[in-house]
This record gives sequence, C-alpha cells and structure tokens, in this order.
Amino acid sequence: MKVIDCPIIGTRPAQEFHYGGELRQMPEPGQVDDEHWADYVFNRNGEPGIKREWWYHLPSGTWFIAERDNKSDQFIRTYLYPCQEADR
Amino acid sequence: MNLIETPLSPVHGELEARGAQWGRVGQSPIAVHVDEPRIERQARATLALCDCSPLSKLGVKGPGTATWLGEQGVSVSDEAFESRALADGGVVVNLTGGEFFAESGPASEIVPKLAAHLGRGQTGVFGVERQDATFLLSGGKARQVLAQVCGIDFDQARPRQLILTRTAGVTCAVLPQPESDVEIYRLWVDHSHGLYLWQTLVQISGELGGRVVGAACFYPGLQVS
Amino acid sequence: MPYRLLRFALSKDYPEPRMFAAPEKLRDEYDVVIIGGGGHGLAAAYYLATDHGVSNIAVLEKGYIGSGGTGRNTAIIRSNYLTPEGVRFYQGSVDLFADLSRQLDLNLFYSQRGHFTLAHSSASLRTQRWRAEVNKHMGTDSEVVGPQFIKKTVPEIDLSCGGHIAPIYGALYHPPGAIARHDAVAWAYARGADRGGAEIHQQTAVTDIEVRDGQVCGVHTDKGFIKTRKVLSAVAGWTTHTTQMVGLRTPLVIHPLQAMVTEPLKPWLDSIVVSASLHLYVSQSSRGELVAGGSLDPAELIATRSTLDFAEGLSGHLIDLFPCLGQINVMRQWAGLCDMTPDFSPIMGTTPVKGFYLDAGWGTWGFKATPISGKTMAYTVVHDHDHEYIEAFNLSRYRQFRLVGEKGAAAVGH
Amino acid sequence: MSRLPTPAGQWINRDQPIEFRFEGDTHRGFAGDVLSSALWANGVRVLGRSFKYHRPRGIYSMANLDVNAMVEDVSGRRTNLRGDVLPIEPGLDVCAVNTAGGVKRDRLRITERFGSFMPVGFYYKAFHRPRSLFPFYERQMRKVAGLGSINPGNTPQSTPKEYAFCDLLVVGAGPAGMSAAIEAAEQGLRVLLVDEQPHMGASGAWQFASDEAVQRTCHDLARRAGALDNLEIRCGTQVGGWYADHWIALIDDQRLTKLRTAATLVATGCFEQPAVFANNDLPGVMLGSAAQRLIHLYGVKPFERAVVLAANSDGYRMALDLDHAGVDVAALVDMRLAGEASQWASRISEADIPLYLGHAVYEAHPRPGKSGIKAALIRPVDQQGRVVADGEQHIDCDGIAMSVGWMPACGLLYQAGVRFSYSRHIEQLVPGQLPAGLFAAGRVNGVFAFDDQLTDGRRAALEAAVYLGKYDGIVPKAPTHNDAPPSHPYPIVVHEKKKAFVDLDEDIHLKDFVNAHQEGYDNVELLKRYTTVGMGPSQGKLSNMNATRILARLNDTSINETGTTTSRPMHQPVSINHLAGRRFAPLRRTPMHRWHAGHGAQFIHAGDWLRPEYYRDGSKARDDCILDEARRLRQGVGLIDVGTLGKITVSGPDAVAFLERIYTGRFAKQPIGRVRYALACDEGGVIIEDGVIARLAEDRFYVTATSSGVGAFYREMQRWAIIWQMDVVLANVTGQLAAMNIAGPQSRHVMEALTDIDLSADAFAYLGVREGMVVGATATVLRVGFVGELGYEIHVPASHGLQVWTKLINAGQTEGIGPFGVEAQRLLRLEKGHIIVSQDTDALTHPYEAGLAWAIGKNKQFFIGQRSIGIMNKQLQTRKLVGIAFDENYQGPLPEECHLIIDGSDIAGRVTSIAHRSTLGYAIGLAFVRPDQAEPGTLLCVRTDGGCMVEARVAAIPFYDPENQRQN
Repeated sequence: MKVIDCPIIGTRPAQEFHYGGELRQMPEPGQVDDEHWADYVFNRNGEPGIKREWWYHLPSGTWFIAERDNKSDQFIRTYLYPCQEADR
Repeated sequence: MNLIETPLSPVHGELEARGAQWGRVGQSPIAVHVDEPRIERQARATLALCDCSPLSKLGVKGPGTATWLGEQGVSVSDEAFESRALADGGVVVNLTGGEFFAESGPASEIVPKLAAHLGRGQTGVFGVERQDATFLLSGGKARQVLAQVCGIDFDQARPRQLILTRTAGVTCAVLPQPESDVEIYRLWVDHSHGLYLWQTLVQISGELGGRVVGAACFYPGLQVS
Repeated sequence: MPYRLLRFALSKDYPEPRMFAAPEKLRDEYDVVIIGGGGHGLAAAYYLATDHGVSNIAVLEKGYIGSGGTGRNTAIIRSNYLTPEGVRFYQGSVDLFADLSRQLDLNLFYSQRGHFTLAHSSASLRTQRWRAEVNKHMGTDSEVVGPQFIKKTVPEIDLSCGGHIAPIYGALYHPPGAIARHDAVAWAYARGADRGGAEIHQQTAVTDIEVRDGQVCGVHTDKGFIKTRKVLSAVAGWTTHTTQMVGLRTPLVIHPLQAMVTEPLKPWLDSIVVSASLHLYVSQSSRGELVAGGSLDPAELIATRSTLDFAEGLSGHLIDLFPCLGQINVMRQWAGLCDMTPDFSPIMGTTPVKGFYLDAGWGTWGFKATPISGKTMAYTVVHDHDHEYIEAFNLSRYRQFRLVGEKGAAAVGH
Repeated sequence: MSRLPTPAGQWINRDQPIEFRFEGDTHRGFAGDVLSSALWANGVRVLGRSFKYHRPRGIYSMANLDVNAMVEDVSGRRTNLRGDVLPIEPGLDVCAVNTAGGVKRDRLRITERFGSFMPVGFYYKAFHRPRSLFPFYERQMRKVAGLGSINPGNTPQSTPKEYAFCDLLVVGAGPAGMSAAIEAAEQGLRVLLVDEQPHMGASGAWQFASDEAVQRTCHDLARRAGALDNLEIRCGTQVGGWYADHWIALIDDQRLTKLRTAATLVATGCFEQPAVFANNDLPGVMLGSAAQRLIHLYGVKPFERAVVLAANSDGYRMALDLDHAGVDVAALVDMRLAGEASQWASRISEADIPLYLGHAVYEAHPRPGKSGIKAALIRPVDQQGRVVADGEQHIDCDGIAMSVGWMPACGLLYQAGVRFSYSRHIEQLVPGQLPAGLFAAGRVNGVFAFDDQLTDGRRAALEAAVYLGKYDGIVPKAPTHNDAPPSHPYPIVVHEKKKAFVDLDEDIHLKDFVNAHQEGYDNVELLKRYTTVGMGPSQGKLSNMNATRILARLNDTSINETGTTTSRPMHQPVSINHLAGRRFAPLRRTPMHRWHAGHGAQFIHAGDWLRPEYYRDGSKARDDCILDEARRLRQGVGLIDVGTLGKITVSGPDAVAFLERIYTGRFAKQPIGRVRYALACDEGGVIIEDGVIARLAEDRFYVTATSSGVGAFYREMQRWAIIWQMDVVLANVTGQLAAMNIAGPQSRHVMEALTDIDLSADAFAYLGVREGMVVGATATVLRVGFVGELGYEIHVPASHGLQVWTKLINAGQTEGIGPFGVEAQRLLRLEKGHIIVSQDTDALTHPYEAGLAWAIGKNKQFFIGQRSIGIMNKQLQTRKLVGIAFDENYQGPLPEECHLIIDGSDIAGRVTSIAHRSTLGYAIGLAFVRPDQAEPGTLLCVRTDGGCMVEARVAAIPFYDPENQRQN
C-alpha cells in the first residue's frame, strides 16, 4: 500500500485517506452561460499528467492538496489549501 | 445501586458479565477489579486490557481555545498532537486547528469545571461533545496486539504524542503512555464503536494470553464502593 | 469428437493459415482509421467491412490486439441494466454474442451460466427489483428471487455471509448472464476484419490527430502520417489521450479495476455471482479457475499496478460468501483501466469535432458491449450520425443535463 | 527406504521416521522430508499426471514448481498441494489431483491417443457448431479441466494478519542474501532476512554442498546472522508480492504479514531451466538442481544410472555430486562444442565419467506405460547448434539430469517495475535500472561464482545503507562474470515426431509454438494467451524463458526485440485464508442497544449501524407488530431510537452564511430556538441529503443528517468551509450523542415529569428547539414531526442514552408507551408524505421532481446546485413524485417498491415507497409519474409480480392529518 504525506499528520498508509477528486475552480455562477457551467459540473481533466487533487485524512478529518502524477501514482508534494508552500 | 440510572460505558454490560467490582468516577460506575488484584498486577506487566470509558471528557474547538484553556489554568502544548498531564491525573491533547481534547483522571475535577465554564460568552471557543470510549492496553505483549489491528510503527512513535489512526478498521486515537515499568497504550474510540473494538481487542489479547483487568491497575486510588 | 478435429490428425502440415495479416507498412490514406485494436475497435472494423462494405480501414494498436480492457476484464456478459436505453443496447449485444461463435467461426466459449446480483439490504433489493421490472418491460429475462432459490442454485453460498455483514435478502437473477473467452473475441473479430480487407497494425502508436477547421484530416503515428477524414477512438482507458489530441473535453476519469484468479479447480460454480455490498463478482472459467473482481480503485490512476489491500479485501469477501474457499490458492492478480463517466453509461457517437467518433466511457462494462458497440459505431461512422441505439449516449448529454442514470443501479446503496 | 549416508540429507531427521499415505499406499519418510523426496526414496516414480494428456510425471524441480506432482488430502481439507514442498507429517493421507482412478492407471491417459486431434487452441476451432451442442461439450471440457476439487464442507480458518516494519528487507537467504543481511545489520539497519525454504543457505546448501570451504563459509554466515540482534531471520516465509512504496506481503504457514520496509534487497537467485527434447517430461528426467536437492537436502539417491545433460559448469559439478552419491553416471553430455574450460572438466575425467562434447539428448526412451525412462538417445550437435542423426547413440539409464541454464527469479523485481534485458555475455536476462530503494544481488543480478555472490551481497547492502543515510564510505563494484555463460542460448532439440515439452503445467510442446506462430501469434503476449504457456500454477517460471527463446528464433529476432512477459503477484500461490485473515467487520451500536436486544428487537444493518427494525411481540406476525407499533403511537405514545441520525454542530461568525450556501433553504432570518427542514444538493442539482437545522444561538446551529449519508456529507461541508475560507467551526458528533424520539398525543404528558424545559404548547411550539435537562442529562430537544404527531426528539450525551431511554419507558407505562422500530417509522412518515432521500429519490432526482420546490429559498444569491437546478428547471419536466392510494376494499396483490407504472406500452413511472397496510386502513405509497398524470385522482396502472396490473389513484399528500393539527 502506498504511503501519503499529510501536511498535518505526516506519512500514513493510503488506507487512512479518502480521494477527493481534482481541484477545480468554480466559475462565478452568475457570470457563465449554461454550457460553461455544465462544463464545470461534469467535465474533468482526465488526461495524463500531474494533477492537483483533494485528499482527506480520515482519522483526523484533514483536507489537503496533493500534486500527483496520475500515470506513475507518485505524490510530488502536499500542502494545505490554498497556500502552495515550496517542496518539502 | 441501580446502574441503569447513571451514565454508562459502552462496554458496561461486558464487564458486568465478567462480575466486575464497581467503583465510581463522578456519577458513573467504573470497573475497579475484574479479577484478583495479584493476577491483575501480573497481567498489567504481560498483557492487560482495561476499560476507563467513564473518565469524563471534553472537546473544545475554535480559534480562541488555546487562550481560553490557559485562562482556565490548563497548560497545553502548542505542538501538534502533543499531550500534557492534567492536575487531576488526566490528560489534554492538542488536536491542531484550534481543537483540544481533555480527559480527567478518576478524581474528575478539571473537565467538569471546564465544561461548566463553557459557553459563558467567550468568543471563538465552542464545546464539542466527547463521549469516546477509553481503553488501556498494557504489558510487554501490548505491541503484539496492536500489530494485528493497527498499521503504525510504534518503534518510531513518540511517547505521549497522540496518533490518530485506524485500529481494526475504525478510527481510533492511540496515545503511548510508557511508564517506568511497562508499556501502556491509551485508546480512544467513538462511543458507537466502543463495544466492537472492545470485543475485538478482548479476543486478540485473549489469544495472546492477556486478561481484562480493572481500572485500579492503572489508578490505584480507585476504591470499590 | 467433432470431425473438424480430424483434419488436424490427417493433414501432414498444420492446416491453419494466419488468422490476421501483419501488413508491412501503412498506406498513405484510409477511409477510416480506428485507434485501438481491442474488441471494440476490431468489431467496428469487422462491421464496417461486412455491414457497410468499407474495407479501406486501418486499425492502429500500440501494443498487440486485445492487450487493453479486452484481455483484462472478467468476461461477464449480461443485459440486466437499469435504464431502458441501457437495457436495449446491452440486449442487442447479448443477441449478437449468442451467435458470434458461428458467425465468426471461432469458438468463443460463450457460456450462459445465469447471473445473480445479490442484495444485502431492502434498499439494494429495491434497486434489483427496479432493474428486473425495466428488464422485463424491455423483453430481457430477469427476475427478483429469494434466498432459497439462490441457495438451491448455488448450494455452497452462505446466505448469512458469516455474520460479517448483512445477510442476503434476495437477488436479481438474470438467466442469460454468460461468460466468454475474452481474448478469442478480439482474435475472431480481427480475423473477420482482416478477411474483410481491414489492415491491423500492431505496435503502431498514435502520436497526434490532425484537425483543420473542426474536421479531422489525418493521424500521426510513430510509423508516419496517414490521411483520413474519419477517426474512431476506441481506446477506453486511454481515451483521455485521444480526446486531448483533438481538444475535446469530457467527463472521463480513469480508474484501475483489479481482478484475481485462483488455481484451476474441478467445476463447482456454474453461476456468475455478484454482490454490490461486498464489492465482489466471481465466476469459474472453463479452465477451472475462479475469476473474481472487485470495485474500482478509489483514486484516478492511468496505470495497471496491483495492490495487496485489494487481494485481501476480495479474499475476505470471497469466504464471507463461500466459506469452503479458504484453502484455495490465489494464483495471480492484475488490473485494467476503466474510463468512468458520471452516470455510468458510455459516451458514444459523433462529437463536436467533425470526423472524430468516440467509443468510450466503458468503465467496467466494456467487454459485454463489444459486438453492439462495433455494430452501432460502424453505422455511426458511415452515416455520420448516431445509430438509434446510442443516441442517448452522445457526449452532448452532459451539456444538456440529460444523463443516462445507470448510476442509479450502482449508487443507490443506502 | 534407502537413504544416502550423511552429510547428505541435511534437512531430514533420521531419528524421526514418519508414516504417511499416498494414493492409498503407506510409505515411510523422515521428519524434514517433503512428499516428493519421501516417495522418491521409496522408489515411487509416478507422482502425478499431466494437465492435458495425463502423462505420468515425477520430480522435476524440487523448487516449489512441481505442478505435476500436485496432491490433495483424502479428507478434502486441502487441495492443490505441491509434493515438492509439502512436508510429510504423521497421518498425512493424500492422492494425486486430476486423475481418473489414480496415478498408476489414470483412465484419462487415453486422451494422449487423441493428441494429434488436439493441437494448440484446438478448442477454438470446434464444438461451436451446432450451437446447441456446445453446452454439452463445455460440460465435458470443464470436467477434464481443473486440478484439485473443492470440498463444500470446508470452513475458513481465521489466520490473524500482522503489520511489521524494518529498514531493509533481504529476500533470499542464499550466499548473497546472507552476506547482504549481515553487512546491512552491521551498518546499523533494522534488517529482516526471509527465505521460503525451511532453512537458510539456499543454493549454498545444495549447489556447492560437496565444496567444504563453501560449506564452512555458509555455516559461518548463518552463525553470524543469528548473532546480530538487529537482524531478524524468518525462514519458511515467502514474499507473495512487492507493492508500491515497499509494501510487502510475507507469507508463512501461520499468517500474512504486511511489511513496510524502507528498502528492499532482492537476492532471490535463479530457477534452473529445463532442456527441451522428446519425452523430457517423463519421470526420471529432472533438473540437475532437483537431483542435487534430493541428495544433499533429503539424502535421496535420484537415480541408479544417469545421463547428465549439461551446458555449463554447474552441470559438471552436479555430475560429480551424482557420482559421489553412488549414481553410475553413464555419460556427461555437453551441448557446447567447446565444452568446459574450468577445473571441473579435469575432475570429470578423473572420475572416469564418459564425456560427450557437442552432443545433446535427442530423446528419452520411456519404460512401459511411460512410468519412467530406460535410455537416453543422444545425437551430435552441428555448428549451427542443430542435432544431426548420424553418430546417434543409445545409453541405458533410469535418469536424465539437466543443467543447461538459469532464469533469474525476477518476479519481485518485475513487480517493482524493473525491466530486464538479455545479456549475450551470460546468455540470460539481467535486471536493468532499479527504482529508488530497490537493490539486487547474487545470481538474480547475474553474479554466479560463489565468492562473487558474497561480494555482490555486501555491495548491494552498502548501497542500501547509503540510500538510507546510514553509510557514506566506499561501495565496491558489482563483480563481473568471467567464466563461460551459465546458460545455453538455445537448449531446445527438435524431434520429428515425439512431443518435446516446453510447459509442463499446461502440457504445451514445441510443435504447439510453431503452429501458434504460423497462425499469427508472433508476439510474446499473444503467444502466451493463445498457447496458455506460463498460465499454469507455476506461472511460467520453468517455461517462459524457453518460450521466449523459441519465439525469438521463429521470428528470427533477438530476445531483447522479442521481449519478455512480465510477472504479477502472487509470486507463489497464496491461500484465500491467508489473504483474508481475521476479518474486521466494524459495527456501530447505539447506547440503547442492550435494551432493544432485551426487548425482542429484530435488528437490521443500516450502513455500519445495527437498528431495531421492529420489536417482536410474542407470536405476532412481523407486519402486525409493525402496524401495532404505529397505531400505539398514533393513539397514545411511542419511543424510537434515532441515535443513528447524523449530528453536526455548525458554529462561528460565518455559520449562517455557510449553511445558506450548503443548503437550498434560507436560514438567515431563522430565529434562535427554531428548527427548519434542510435540503442539500450536489453541484449537478441532484438531491443528496436532508435533515433539520436547529438554531441554538446567533452563531450556533445543530444540524441533523441521514444515518448513511452524514460521513460523506460532513466531509464535503469541511471542504467547502475551506474553499470558501469561512470562519465556521464544524464538528461531527454523530456517535457522541444518543437520540430518541418520543411521539404521540401523550408524549408531552410523559415528558413533563422528566425535564426542566417548559413544554407548554406556546412556550415550546412545533418546530422549536430547547436546551435543558432531561432526567439528569444535558439535552437538546427538538419539536419535529417526521411521524406526524406531537413529539420530542431528545439528544443527550451517549453515556446517558440508556438511562434517559429507560426512564422515558418507565414514565410512559401508564400511557401504554412502547418502542417502535424503523419499519413503523417508515410507515408513519409515509402517511405524512415525507420522502426518504435515496429511496424516494435516485441518483438523478432534483428538488422540483421530488416536489420539494418549497424547500428552495427564493432569490438566494447562491447555494450548491442552484445553477444546475435552474438549468434543469428550464427543461420540460419528465417526472414528478406524487402520493398514490389504493382502494380500501381492494383485496388483490399489491405492488412492491420499484414496481413500474405502465401507460399503454410505456414505462410511465415507478413506485418508490409503499405500505401495504397503514393506520389509515388502506394501502398508500409514493411514486414517480409523468407530470401529466400527477393530478390527484388520476388513475394509474402498476404492474406487479407476474405482470398483474393493479390500479392506484394519485392522492394528495400528506395522507394523514393534512392540516397538520396533530403536531401542535
């Protein structure tokens, strides 16, 4: 099992974490047309590459952001939303 | 006394079935002995499991908590998950994010006092109901039990630093509290999971030759009432 | 002993020719380029040739044929879906499968076993009844059955699940549920497509797709550029690569799906048994191996690695259901890629990019759709409009908030 | 039972004889024997039958790869046990798997007669026409396929799993592994050394057994390893698989241990590879390493008169071992034209062993019934490596020992993502770039000489120490192989007629490859799938290498161009018991669970929770019990445990703003002390949650959510709070609080005596909330009406739950209070027309469809799902949730939930909830219908079981107490 480095709790087995999907910027609902809204609701950036994702440490209830390569499954770095601290 | 009319540990029935001798923590009955003290003392050194759920607990959360606790005369660590001893033999842990968790000792002085002061106009301090079950696992074989339920490397764990993890598939907080003579681990688990985790630990420690002991093993002051 | 085997004994030299040619090089231009030499792509090529007389086709496969989902799934075929659109589509697939061995003259070991979807709660049983009712309405053979019927058909099952989780309340029983030899499906379609004139280029990877003024005009491969005005993307777990090449945004996210297989055993399990609550499906192959799968890996990942916790969890659930399996050995585990959609229905047909046709969103239900997707996509590519069976599955449904709620069958768990 | 004198037979204890049974015959062996060694010692040569042709098979590898010597307990307890690793024990009573009538006279041996009818993939070419006959053929094929059989009576045994941790795992306790582990431990690492054999030493114990210097070194290594207390040694432990981040499955006969190591050092050695020639599968033909294992580990003489087929110095050493063990070595046949340059050549001539350079075994002559061999037919090899007929010789023997090459035991390295390339220098695969934290040493790394293996082990250990920051000194270079290649580039001899086997698991012979290739299966993966080479229980450990060599030659390409198949876990098969281990099935119970159990509660699983479905009342039928519970409440008072409700506190300056963004409704103007219904959607506008929100203070809210939904919903709340950067304090207190609902006309009366809260109608009206004391517990009391009666939902600290519950029950006795379960509650809420999210809604339902438009706050600036709901609301609505009622005199069958509403030939809707009996005296339900059918009074056709149509009418909801009088 992989280990994931939670910025608060430290390194733990993946079993303790919940995957929260990619980090997405909600458009201003009043400002966008239906098509762009639908794009936000349904479409994803599923192509290979390094993704910014939400991860949640279940026992401590901590949400954080992980930059992960979705082809190699390597976690590049993790940090609390919204700040992007430098590589640790 | 009619036990049914008092606050109860989630595993009260299990200890009743073992013919426990009862004492009190606050209003609550606590199993002081479930076996001969001599046998319990031996078990404590080899492998013992003990229910201390009746110890009173309190959670506080919010930006103002650290300051407020200070004002109440409770000194807390500002390091994440570090625990400090309470004057009444209890413990208080920094859960980070302005959240703290306190459990009184059997004297049960500090937590009730804090609870009473809560909600008195202070800003940024909110109480969080804490009714967790408290189990103590002690002895040379305690680690063997943990090795079957918990994927944490306790070689690397720091004494008195809380580990929020999963044991036997449920969220659980484990606090290593080594004493001069023996390894002790304090487990906190959600009240609704209390019976499940207890029965699981009883089975595993049983297979390893462990026993269920009364709280007097760890709080000698406790008397049968 | 069928007489067809005699020729093997009688002829001095081995009488079998190549099943499919290995063309030396790519032509400059094709009428249709199919990306992906899995079951879907090869079936599409076959039906383009046989149903529509289109033979100037290239199937481009970066590995070897059937190396993706086709060779990694657990080979279950069924049509007991939840939505009328879904049921009609998959029923069409089952009908084609039933006669496929004869039509393609290769024994695909299409074997009707009967398919149970176990319910461990009244909520789950409700969903099974919903499926059964829609199935029956669409002429598909499904029925909700009680625990006793299950026990009678699969005597080794433990209805109480060892007391570890909720007992079995009942099941959706789908008699036509079948399994087949998945690799052979790809090979048979490959042979058929080859005989119809299609070229199958293995070890040929697509590096880019040329689009001008919203119209596909060519494909770049590691073996050179080819002109074409019609490209069919049938690459399931790799779809997000091709859609990126043409600048198409979709809801697709890729998750691994794992499976494992035991050592061969004498036949004991005829039925296919699925339990949503236990995240488990299991059947016994004609070779005697138990083939078992679980639920999707939770996190997006475009890699086919195996995990131990999968093998542990699935094994636990296997003995919850079949206590007699404890001593049986797991031989191998593996993983495939699933391109998941939000509504658990495929994305098929035309796209905003003219000449780019999508056969994707196959999640965990791709193999069973192989024949029908090939047939309907072939039609769609030729006529440049969606076959009626797949209209509901067009990519545009998301823009229009008109999802096809197969997820209901999966998601309504509580 | 004849055995060789010591030191042969290191592993057996000659003072401990053991009796066991095989195929009904009783035999004797020694403690430490495996089944195969004991049987061989007793002169038993046929240990099993092959998979397809049912040819007799004997010992082949003695390396946990003898799939053809597979047995099962006569008792049916265990099956698919491999004879070459199955320890004999008193009472062991086994039979070979997959025979008809036993190994000796297996009736299925007839199948080989039809061998020529069954070339590779024959089953794809037949049996499918006519279609109707296939099921018959399949049944026959399934019967002959498969190995062991399932015993339906078997029960799982609980094998506890364990977690373990170390700095460096060393896999394989051979020369390289032992020296590596010692070096690493001396560098201060926490080291774990595992080996699947019961003893340390591995190849050191048998391959170099007759070299005393080597033996001294091995014993010395073992002693030093045992002396280091930061070095743990686990023999009889195999590595099932290598998983991401050095997560390792260790399997011993007791349990699965899940090891987290910081680094892994693979010293797994090699599998010796067979030569391919006619009848190379018969009993008596075996790998040289198997013969050496028999001699040195078990003290068993493999043959009386042997022919040794060699292509490396290992073969020469093995021939000498045989000679030394008293085997008459009739010939040493060396496939290499040049032969052996090393000292071993002279040792062979000193031993007067006839040497045939540039020869190969062309065929093994079977004894009658193929129960063994009686001679070897050898032929010269020409410059191209092909055998030529003239010069053929016939050598009598009862055994052929092959030592023609090796294949690295590369499974773990493959699993860790290592690619292998073919080295012409040693004519076999060598690992390429290793990922971080992974190290390889010894023969798996292409290092063969004994002393080189020791050096390579130390080298790898030091590299690991550097990687782990425990060493910064000099690291020696990996030794290079200076001798002749240990493997032959093509140990395969074509025979015109007879079968030369490549894969013994699957009975695949050379011709099968030629044929498959002719059919276009010219890619290593396609070839594997079509021929099934490597698909058997030994997963190709003895066949993949030769298969690759054959394919490369058929394609006329190099082995690197051909490529190899990868390897996946499990490295060796692992029992489902081991993987499952002790199953943890967490259950949540409310504090009142004991009371329920003591009062006839019938529990159901609700997510992780156990809840009373209803309370059994004597012999009364389930439905009667449920209806009585409901009636009791309508007429008097009832009590239900709702402790599984999700409970969340939302506090802080932004609490209101936060709730308004999360939920569809308005809460800004909600007065303190009031409760409001709360509905939540996802971003697509689909209903996902509902509950109530109670305002306890300006900045303090108490929120309830569905039992099964609260976990995920609370998580999303936390995430939005972060995204919106709001000043709120959230807490999920679901398990910390007990909750119960006392309802019915008499509920106020019962409560009054037990609380300090003023319960009078105007002081505490419907949809009010109060904090106070209830029987000595601090309580939050909500006036909500899910069941449609006057009622109080009481939330108290969990430890007080049982006490409060019992007091309420006692206090209500005079009013005839009784508990009611989930089923009664479902009925009562249905009478009131309240929906249950996920039952009356599905994965696509938006509020307008569910008739919950009223729950959407008008002209709100934002809430989750608002924008999407707006879009969907512009579209033509396709369905609407309505109440349906059945005529009270109707006696026929009633629909179940999810039966369909049919209009002509169309599906017009679906029943989502139904109560066949209600306190109203007739059946009621909720259903999705087409909007044009939604008018109360509309007649609907519901198709029930067996296609029978039932009429129902659309009815206004609530069915019960439309004016909501009774809740006040």
